[in-house]
Amino acid sequence: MPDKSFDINLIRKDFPTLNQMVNEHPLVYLDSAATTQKPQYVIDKTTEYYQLLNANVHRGKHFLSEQVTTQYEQARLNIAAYFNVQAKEIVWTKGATESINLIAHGLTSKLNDNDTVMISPLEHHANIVPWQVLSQKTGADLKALPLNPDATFDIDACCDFIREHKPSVLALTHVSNTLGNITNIAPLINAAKAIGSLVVIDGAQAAMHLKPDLAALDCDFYVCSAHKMLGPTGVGVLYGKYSILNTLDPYQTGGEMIETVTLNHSTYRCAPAKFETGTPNIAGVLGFSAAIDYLNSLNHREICDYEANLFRYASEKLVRIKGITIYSSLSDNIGTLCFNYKNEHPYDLSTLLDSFGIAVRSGHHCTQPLMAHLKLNGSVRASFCFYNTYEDVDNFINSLHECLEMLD
Amino acid sequence: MPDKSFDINLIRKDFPTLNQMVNEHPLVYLDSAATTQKPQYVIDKTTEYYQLLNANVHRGKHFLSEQVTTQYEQARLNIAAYFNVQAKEIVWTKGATESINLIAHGLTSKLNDNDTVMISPLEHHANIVPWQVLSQKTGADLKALPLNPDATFDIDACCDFIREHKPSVLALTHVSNTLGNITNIAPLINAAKAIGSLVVIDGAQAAMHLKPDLAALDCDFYVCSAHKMLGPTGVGVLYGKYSILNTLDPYQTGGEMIETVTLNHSTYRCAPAKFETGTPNIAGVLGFSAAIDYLNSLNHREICDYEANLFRYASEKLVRIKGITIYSSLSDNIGTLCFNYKNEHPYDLSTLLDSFGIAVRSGHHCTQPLMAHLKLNGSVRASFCFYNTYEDVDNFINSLHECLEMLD
Amino acid sequence: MTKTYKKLSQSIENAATWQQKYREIMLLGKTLPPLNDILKTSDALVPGCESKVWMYIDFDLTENTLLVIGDSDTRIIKGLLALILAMYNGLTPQQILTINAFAEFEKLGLIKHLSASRGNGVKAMVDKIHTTALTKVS
Amino acid sequence: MTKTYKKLSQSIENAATWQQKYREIMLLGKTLPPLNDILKTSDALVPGCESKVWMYIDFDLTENTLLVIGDSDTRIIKGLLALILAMYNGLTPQQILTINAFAEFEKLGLIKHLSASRGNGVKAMVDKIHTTALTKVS
Ligand SMILES: Cc1ncc(COP(=O)(O)O)c(C=O)c1O
Ligand SMILES: Cc1ncc(COP(=O)(O)O)c(C=O)c1O
Repeated sequence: MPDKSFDINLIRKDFPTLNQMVNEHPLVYLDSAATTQKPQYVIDKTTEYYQLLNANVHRGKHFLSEQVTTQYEQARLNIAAYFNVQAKEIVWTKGATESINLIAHGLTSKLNDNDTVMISPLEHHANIVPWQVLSQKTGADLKALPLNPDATFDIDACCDFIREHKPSVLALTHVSNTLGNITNIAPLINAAKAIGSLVVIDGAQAAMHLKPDLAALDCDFYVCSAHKMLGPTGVGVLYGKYSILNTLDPYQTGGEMIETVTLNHSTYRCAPAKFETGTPNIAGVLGFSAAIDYLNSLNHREICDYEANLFRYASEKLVRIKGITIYSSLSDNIGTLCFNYKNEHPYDLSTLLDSFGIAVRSGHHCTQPLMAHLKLNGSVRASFCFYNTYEDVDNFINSLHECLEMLD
Repeated sequence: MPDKSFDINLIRKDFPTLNQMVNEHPLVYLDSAATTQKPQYVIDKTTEYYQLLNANVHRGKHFLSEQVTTQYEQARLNIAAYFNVQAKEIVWTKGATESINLIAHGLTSKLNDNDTVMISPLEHHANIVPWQVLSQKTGADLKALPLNPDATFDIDACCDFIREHKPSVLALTHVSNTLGNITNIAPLINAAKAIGSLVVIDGAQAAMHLKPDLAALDCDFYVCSAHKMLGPTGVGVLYGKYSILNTLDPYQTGGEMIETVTLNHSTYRCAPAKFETGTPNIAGVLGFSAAIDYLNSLNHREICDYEANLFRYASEKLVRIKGITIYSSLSDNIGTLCFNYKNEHPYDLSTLLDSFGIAVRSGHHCTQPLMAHLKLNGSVRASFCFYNTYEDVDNFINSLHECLEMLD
Repeated sequence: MTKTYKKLSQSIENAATWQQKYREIMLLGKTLPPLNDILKTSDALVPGCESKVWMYIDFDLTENTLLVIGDSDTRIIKGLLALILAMYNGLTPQQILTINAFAEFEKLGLIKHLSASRGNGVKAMVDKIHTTALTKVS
Repeated sequence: MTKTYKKLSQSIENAATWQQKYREIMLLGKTLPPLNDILKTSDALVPGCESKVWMYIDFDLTENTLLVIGDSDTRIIKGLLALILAMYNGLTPQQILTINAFAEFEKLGLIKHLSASRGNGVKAMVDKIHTTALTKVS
């Protein structure tokens, strides 16, 4: 794709879903933290696969299989380059959740009741429950980093906490899905690496907005989902530093991940093959690669600036509404506003907003421990992306005013 | 979709991939056992999702999320009806391989070294390795059913073998992916159920060609992959009898499959939710449902008859070629011809066939134990589907003649 | 269908916009007497919903009618509950089984609130009322 | 590039159809002396291929050249190996490093046989020759 400089009007045209009416209002999609919209380019690549290339990957030597395998491995190079790592360090999964499960499973035989696994109260359930299962299976202690009452971290205190409790595994989210807060993970990674911890970063929310340089971050694992990065559903990535990745026990077993199989014994291939069994989501992988192409065709700095300005514009308007409480940090945020209105139930607010074509989300956002920390039953979440406009913000705020009037 | 009676010329038009030239020859796609081609209808449904509906499923209350969740659950009903079972007995997975892994994992806490798990030498690696892992973890004995030298079963002897060894779990393929042979599983299921075994059927190859009535078959689990049933990649089904399905331990953990989460403890939902965590392959599920619609729009009896006739036509031609050895059973076959030519390496044969635009597969087909049983290093596999024509067969046989000439 | 229901539903059916519909629904919710806190037990809770919904079904032996009470912590769901209660309360099991809540909600343009995608408890409530009615008939 | 290679590759380059190409490749394979069975060890095997490929690399100290021998159980791969051997055998490590097998295969219309998607051992062989050459240079 040719490089494009950032022009929101051109960008909007790339996303067909955005140009529709909902409940007789133009759709204002503020649920990108749940899943992003897809550019036509990504949709076309998926269609192209099914129409022209459709064949299974690897081991086939016929023309279609050949073509699609080449593209499939090209996609791995493409994603690896995006994160500044090696292709063999990229494992295809069905999403961030599976990636974390794969790591936790792969570490099970390596931990025991002398070990500590450390998470934080900010995590998505996907970065909590697999570690609970690991801790149940191994006897390892599960500890959470301290979190300030406003759900921000005191990084120095956290570094001390890490040094004190010496976790064998530290699993942290790069960006909170509920709040949009960006955690300053570099010092935490350094503190953990210094004492020999394995560091797992949940990049589901961060991978697109922050385009992290994983070689520089020096974490051991990083996970993300294509569908939150303009890509298709049902595909994700597990990045693992090769030497460590390759030591994980295999996860799912079956075809392709094996070297030899007899009825009673099998030997496994090396990573990444060892973790990729069964027919993969080929259309998904090619679509994901197209999404990366699309992101690469934009200037990442420009996207960040636009998103930051849009977020400032939105948060300044929201802050001014009496009765609104915002839980998101307004600095270091990818563009998510988490809030409530007085004692109103977030369900009512999101339902009323929907009647104006404003798509936001309400509930616990798969972060019940964070809700408990904030003493909330739930919240409304409006999450922005670079394809949103200032007009979207205005529509959102105006509709919100009308909803609040209905509730008062 | 309106009902259509079977007209191969109309059918061909529905499959865009088939209408292309490969190496200057019209493509003859004989690799449907690896993955089937997709009708335009399925491709359009996937595109429609991304262009119009794209949103995450469940818990969202806004318009898009609502629409897509309804369609997503409708898809479950659709697949359930295809197999004559209940919607809540259908778990979405990423494919047959994951489905089997899920079952084997879910049974791990229920078996010990007094148990026997029984498979057969005919199985795909996906229906072998997960059971090896289960047997390693639990100490359960892994046994294989006896297989005739020609890779067919003596059903009576197998029933006796089952009664003798009393497996706790019997995991069998409905149709061999390498040979296309249909196993008469009904008596085996009955024998196993009579002694209280759990029966798992690998329906990856059978689900489309045979449209099995799972209520009638009375197996406990049945697995398949959408991409082998005209559907998208990255999605599959695990059917489980509800009372048994619900007792399996959860597999992957994370969002949506939980009821409550605190930092140290989680409670899980009931099946199927308990097994479905993370953002699913939504486009895949909707596309799968479209594939079922497409299959339902055809007359299954007519498809079977056409496939049977085409197979007879092809096998009669192949049988007559001197030096060809066929390993597939020529009766009770879904339409797969597994063969070799003299002592030639199957790799050479499939590569030469490809130069004529004939897409077949060579190798061990992820069935190394079956290859060992047949004393082969590999074989060529030509697998037919109802979208293949008699002309495809002629092209295949003519090109094969030319290839053999090149080798002689 | 009870008279009350007919009256209540009229206002929703007549609402021209979604906003007016929700306004009517929320007003309806306000007419529903709140459940005493001691009755808001986890047993009475419809599980798996973002909004909390509690419900009880009683059978009046002398009148041979069902009595349903319920509450919710959200205004919109509470309004929908009020509608459901008006639809069914005081009817005999036989009468209840003739009612198709889906068709009614369809008519009011509220069908999505009863659809499979909404884990909001309203559908679960309707299902439970019908199941209970069924046991009383047979 | 050796003279032998130039001669051999000519016939493949000139082949008009895939069938002719494969005919030439298989003929080439027949010229390659078979590896003695005792040399077909699992150590010499390139792993993960459908076709079996064995290879050995020797370094001739006096001549400062590499000597590669190899074999395969398939005709087509064996022919490709013959081509590779002709491309590299008898060259000094320095000369070897100037050769781009991919470009050569591209020219012959055989690039797909060296692509990532082919786990056929030819690519692994080329990679190993270059790696060995590199160690001799530095
Ligand atoms: C009989 C059989 N079982 C299992 C599988 C695995 O299916 P998937 O690769 O879609 O997970 C296959 C696919 O090749 C198969 O043919
Ligand atoms: C921070 C975070 N982690 C993990 C996940 C799980 O991602 P997926 O549902 O794509 O597996 C999400 C998605 O909501 C998320 O936001």
